[in-house]
Amino acid sequence: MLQSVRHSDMAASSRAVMKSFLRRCGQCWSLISALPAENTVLRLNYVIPVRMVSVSKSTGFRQRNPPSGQQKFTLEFVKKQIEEFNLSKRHLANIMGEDPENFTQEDIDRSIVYLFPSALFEKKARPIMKHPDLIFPRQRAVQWDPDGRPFHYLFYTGKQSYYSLMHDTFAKVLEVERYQDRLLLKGLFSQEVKPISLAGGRWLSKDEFEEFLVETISDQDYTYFLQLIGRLSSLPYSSLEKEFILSFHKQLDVQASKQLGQPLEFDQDGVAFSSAQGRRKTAEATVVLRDISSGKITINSVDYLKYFPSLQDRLQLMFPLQFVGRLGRHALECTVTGGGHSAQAGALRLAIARALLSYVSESEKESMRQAGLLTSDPRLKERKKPGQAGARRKFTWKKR
Amino acid sequence: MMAASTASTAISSLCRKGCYLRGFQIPNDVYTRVAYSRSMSINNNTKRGFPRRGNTGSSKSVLRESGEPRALKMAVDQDWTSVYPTAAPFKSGSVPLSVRMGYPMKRGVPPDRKGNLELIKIPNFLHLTPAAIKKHCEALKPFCTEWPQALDSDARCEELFPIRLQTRAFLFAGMSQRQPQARVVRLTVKLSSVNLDDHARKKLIKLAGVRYDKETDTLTLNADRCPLRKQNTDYAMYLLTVLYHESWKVEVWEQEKTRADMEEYSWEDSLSQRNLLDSLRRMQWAGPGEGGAGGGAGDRAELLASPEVQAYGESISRIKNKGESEGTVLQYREAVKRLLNL
Amino acid sequence: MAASIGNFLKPWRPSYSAKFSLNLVDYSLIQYIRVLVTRWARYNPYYLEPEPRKEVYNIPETELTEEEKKERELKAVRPIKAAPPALTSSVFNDPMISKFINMMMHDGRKRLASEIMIQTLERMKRIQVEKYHKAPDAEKPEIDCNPYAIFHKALENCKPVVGLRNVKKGAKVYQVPTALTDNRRRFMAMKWLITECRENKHRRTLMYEKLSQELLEASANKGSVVKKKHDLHRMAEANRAYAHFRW
Amino acid sequence: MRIVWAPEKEALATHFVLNVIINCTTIMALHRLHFGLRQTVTQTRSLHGSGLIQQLGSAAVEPEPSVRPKHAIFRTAEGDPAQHSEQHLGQYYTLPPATIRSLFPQGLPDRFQKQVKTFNECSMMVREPALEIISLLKRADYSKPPIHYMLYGEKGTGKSLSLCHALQYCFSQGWLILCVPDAHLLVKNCREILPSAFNSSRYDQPMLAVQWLRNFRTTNEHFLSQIKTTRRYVWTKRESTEEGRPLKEIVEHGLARAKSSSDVVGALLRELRLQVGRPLEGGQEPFRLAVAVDGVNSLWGRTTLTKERKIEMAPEELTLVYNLRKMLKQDWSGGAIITAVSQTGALFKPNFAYLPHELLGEEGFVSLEPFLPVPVPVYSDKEFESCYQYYIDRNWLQHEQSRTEDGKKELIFLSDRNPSVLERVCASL
Repeated sequence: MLQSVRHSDMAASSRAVMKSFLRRCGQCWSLISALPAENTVLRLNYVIPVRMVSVSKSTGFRQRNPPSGQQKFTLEFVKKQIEEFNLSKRHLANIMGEDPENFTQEDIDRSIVYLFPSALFEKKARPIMKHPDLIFPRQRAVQWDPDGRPFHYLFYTGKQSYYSLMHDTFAKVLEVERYQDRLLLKGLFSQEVKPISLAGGRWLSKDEFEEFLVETISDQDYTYFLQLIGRLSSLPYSSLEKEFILSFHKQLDVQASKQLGQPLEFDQDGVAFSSAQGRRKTAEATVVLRDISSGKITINSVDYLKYFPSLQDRLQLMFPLQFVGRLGRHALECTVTGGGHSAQAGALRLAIARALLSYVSESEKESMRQAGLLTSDPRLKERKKPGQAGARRKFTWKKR
Repeated sequence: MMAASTASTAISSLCRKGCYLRGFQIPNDVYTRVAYSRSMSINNNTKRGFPRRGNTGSSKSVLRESGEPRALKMAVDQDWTSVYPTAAPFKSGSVPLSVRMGYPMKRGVPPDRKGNLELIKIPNFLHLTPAAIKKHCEALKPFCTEWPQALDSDARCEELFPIRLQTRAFLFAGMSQRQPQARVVRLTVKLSSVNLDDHARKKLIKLAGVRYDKETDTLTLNADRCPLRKQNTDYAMYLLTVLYHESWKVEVWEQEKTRADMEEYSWEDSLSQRNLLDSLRRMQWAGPGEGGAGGGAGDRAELLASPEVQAYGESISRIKNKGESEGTVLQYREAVKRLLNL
Repeated sequence: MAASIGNFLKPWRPSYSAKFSLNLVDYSLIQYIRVLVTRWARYNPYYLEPEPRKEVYNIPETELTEEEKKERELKAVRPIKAAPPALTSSVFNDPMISKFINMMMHDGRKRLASEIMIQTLERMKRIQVEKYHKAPDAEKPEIDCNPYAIFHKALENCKPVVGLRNVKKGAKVYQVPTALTDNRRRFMAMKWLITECRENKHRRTLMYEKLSQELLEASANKGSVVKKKHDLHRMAEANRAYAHFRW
Repeated sequence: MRIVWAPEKEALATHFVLNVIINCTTIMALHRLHFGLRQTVTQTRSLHGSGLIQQLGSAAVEPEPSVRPKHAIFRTAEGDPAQHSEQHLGQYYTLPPATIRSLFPQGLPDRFQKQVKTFNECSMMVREPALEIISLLKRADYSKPPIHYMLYGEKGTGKSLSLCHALQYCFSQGWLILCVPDAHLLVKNCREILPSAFNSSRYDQPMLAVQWLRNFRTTNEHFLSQIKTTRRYVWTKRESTEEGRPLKEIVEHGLARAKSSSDVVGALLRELRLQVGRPLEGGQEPFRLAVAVDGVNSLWGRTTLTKERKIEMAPEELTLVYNLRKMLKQDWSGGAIITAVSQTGALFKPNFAYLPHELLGEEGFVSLEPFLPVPVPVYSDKEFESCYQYYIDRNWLQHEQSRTEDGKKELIFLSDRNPSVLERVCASL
């Protein structure tokens, strides 16, 4: 009855490849990104009581002006596309003079970039060659029988999968509550039982949720769903429905593991150094951090005391070094361009913090991140708007 | 309706000449179809002729079915270089790749290669695959000569060919193959490799101005005035020649050169030297038993010859010529210390 | 297009659906976040505030309360905002002082404002240290020379306990005494200090001179700002009868 | 009026008179506030520089010496600069108030002056440049022309204070002190400029000259009566000074007649130049002369003063500058010239210029040659430590954290061991 478009053979190709390429054709990305890193099997436990895939329209005929919105493709058509893809993969390998048996998706991407160099800014608009499964979106099958009667009782709500999901969720809420009541009656209810911990994760975003339902829903509907699932998960015995809840919840990556410093380098004197860049507003900074205890700090080959007469800027410069307790242990050679004095100090701060990563331990890296030293400040001057005196300021009001 | 269709042939021919008829109200579909069919009949003398009239509203296509694309018949191990032997635009029929291009609208699919203009617009390297390059190289090999024995190192190359011309070639994924920057020619030459005497060298540096880099001793001439690279190259060489000959000339006004016009500060006969000698004499005169007289020419030479004074002069000219820095001032300090016996 | 995790870590690009693509562990936040979206917000709601103090990270896990543990866990997975330029881990960093500087600032001229603050502190210290050195030994311990202590004490002395709020009841506006939040109390004290120095100032006195004088007086529980506070208290006392209009 | 020692370091454009008024109001405000300080205040209002110092001095005498811990490593009891040697390096010594009163009647550098007032004592650090000059002065041969020592260093490294230290040595040796505390003031913001009566191509600055003469008289009281004039000076048609009169007379004349005060300065300098190193009348020993000019670079270059029709004045057109330049020529013997070049207060000089040649310019450099440049560096580690201890001892570092190791490290970073920056950073802690 239910079909998933996901093919297990896709799992064979490496996850990294898929990620990079899924970014391009974003339709399916959410589904795959939901997968935890260790297994590539689809994790959504809940299945929607709706038929998927294969549509009545023929694709052999092409309309002059295809209707905006989603195109429909038959199963046969997709199958044919897959065949064609497999063939053209061998062709491509032949063209590039490589072994067709071990020609991976990575090789394909590389070859396509080589053969069809496109300078388009929008990466999604550049030439691609992918497995059709990754290109053609998951879609919904016919929802009614030959007599024209719908399969599902919620068909006429217009959002059958959404409402059936809401029904199910609420049923689960009731079930858990009933279970709790039973325990209470028996006196077995224990206060120690905690609802499942959802810290460090997030619910499916609206787009992902729609992708999952294969329906478009309103913002309001999405909010209702979040409220309902939140209610379910906040019940003490919510662990009864752990699988169900977690299928709508995504664990975020631990940010700490992402802070990687460059490995230390050594110059001809055997002095360790590391270098890094940083930017803030329009200022760009480069820093070379040397491991010399009696080192000078120069910015654009000027002493930092001269370059930053303002105390606040010097404090900014000091921040990362002081934070990891390495004041006076390094020589810094900085170059910075653009921006004002404060932005330059900010850019330098970021660059120094990044360069310091090579010297500090993992836990220090994490505390540096939590101190906001490793985040590039994305704030910019707000643009002036037409019809206004400034970004927010309006012209003086004059009656006439 | 009928009137319109009878008049349509005449109108269509008019329209194709670019005339614009305002008075006539013609149903759009009729007009387009007529114009279309006419062009067909001109292009290929087929027996089909005009499509039946009055068959409005039918969706029957008049498009000729194109044949089977060539790509379908291609073998997987074919010789690709014979399919795309030279640079040619992308042809969907002869490229057996299921490549797609275009922005996927609203959860859509990027358009495939058939009739995809975007793929034709961008440049392609179908003719320059690694295999093809290898083949070209093989073919060219018999025609190559040996590398000259004398040019075994970079230094040797530089010595024998001191003039270096730099140009840039652009690979550009745009509508036009032309790149205005491609015509620019940069000529660099080390002044030490040009045959110049001291005067000529100084003059050439003055003439060249910012084009001469003191640090690397190179003269850089940028030529970008002419529309073609060849012309620019010629102009750069011409400039170098003119500069060379001009700097060898000695004009009359060059005799009027004064101290202030000097390229370099020289301590000899400068105000500073006179000051120093004055104060040294005063010192000697004041000092006990070092001979009171002084002021004679011999005395001057003697003073100047002493190593302290020499060092002092050197340190002064270092400050003036190399620019003042912590180091040069400290050297000056040492020189003064020695001079004054401190 | 579906949002990826990567998108949540990128700078915030407000869009129609973006305000709903939130990671809401606490779903009651939704209402709040809907109004939070401004046109130029650069951080999405995932970002947490940075914590520059070094010693916070050195506290061992065992000494933390339940909430702090939770916060620590949350911080490990959430992205963190970049520390603003006025924030450092310096041991001399004083949030109250920087707040005061920001309140004193006009037209974004922060350097000027912080210079005034520095001069104020310096002047207070000069006056006190001079007094200290001139005083006989017995009196010395009583003189407080620390300008920061003086500042904090002065601020504490200037904070009102109760405030007044206008309540409209039957076409009449009553001034109803209400309890104030800490934030509000701090705000009023700072505002009073600043306006007092700005407005009731001799033409040729500089801001820092007046401010240091005012702070020194306030720290001794004297001066016009403290008087202002007492006035407010008296008003509240007088309007005690209206206290029930609070609700 | 008084010459404030480089008030320009605080506010470049502060008008002279306005400056005094502000001082006055500040003092009034203070007066209202602290009754305990009333005594000081009432006397400071006299606005004579010497008065201010006097008061400070008298205040400083009272309490201190007994309290001071003897073992303090950052202090030395050795008050005589002649006895200072390597072992005193980085230590603070205390100047007696009487010396300050007579040696620096015009006041010390502004921030230092404030510090003296706050700490209720005048302590200076013994530093390398001053020590070097002192040791050279000790060894010098005074029968030869004077040696020119020029202090140079980056902003705020303590050139002026090193100059003061060296000057104090000369003073303690009984030299005649000819000190120009801030030469920059001569070439800018001068209120009264008159064409000279003596030479029509020059211009007089009567106010500055009177001011300088008064200070000079305070410093060299006893010399003035000993030295006699060598020729007759005619000031105006009616007034003149005969040959063989004590110098005091012409100084008094300059103070009384502001108009001819600039010429008096010229005459005074001439007399000193001629008589230095020669035995005085009455068989006394020849006196030694110390010429000290802070901000010597402003004697060359450009000025902001204008002649009629807004033509810029050259420095040599000013009588005072003209005479001072003569003094800096090494054509006399029996003394020393100690100068400092400084960017602070200088006109039309790039912000970070500090080396002699770039500050003096070509012309100035050539006319001062040969001089001995004496670099004034930032604090060394030892000096920093000593300064830090001194501040703590004087209760100057009040922030709890500033006394910790972390706080010290931060202070080192923020100030980069630059004395002036360190003082400013510490001021608010």
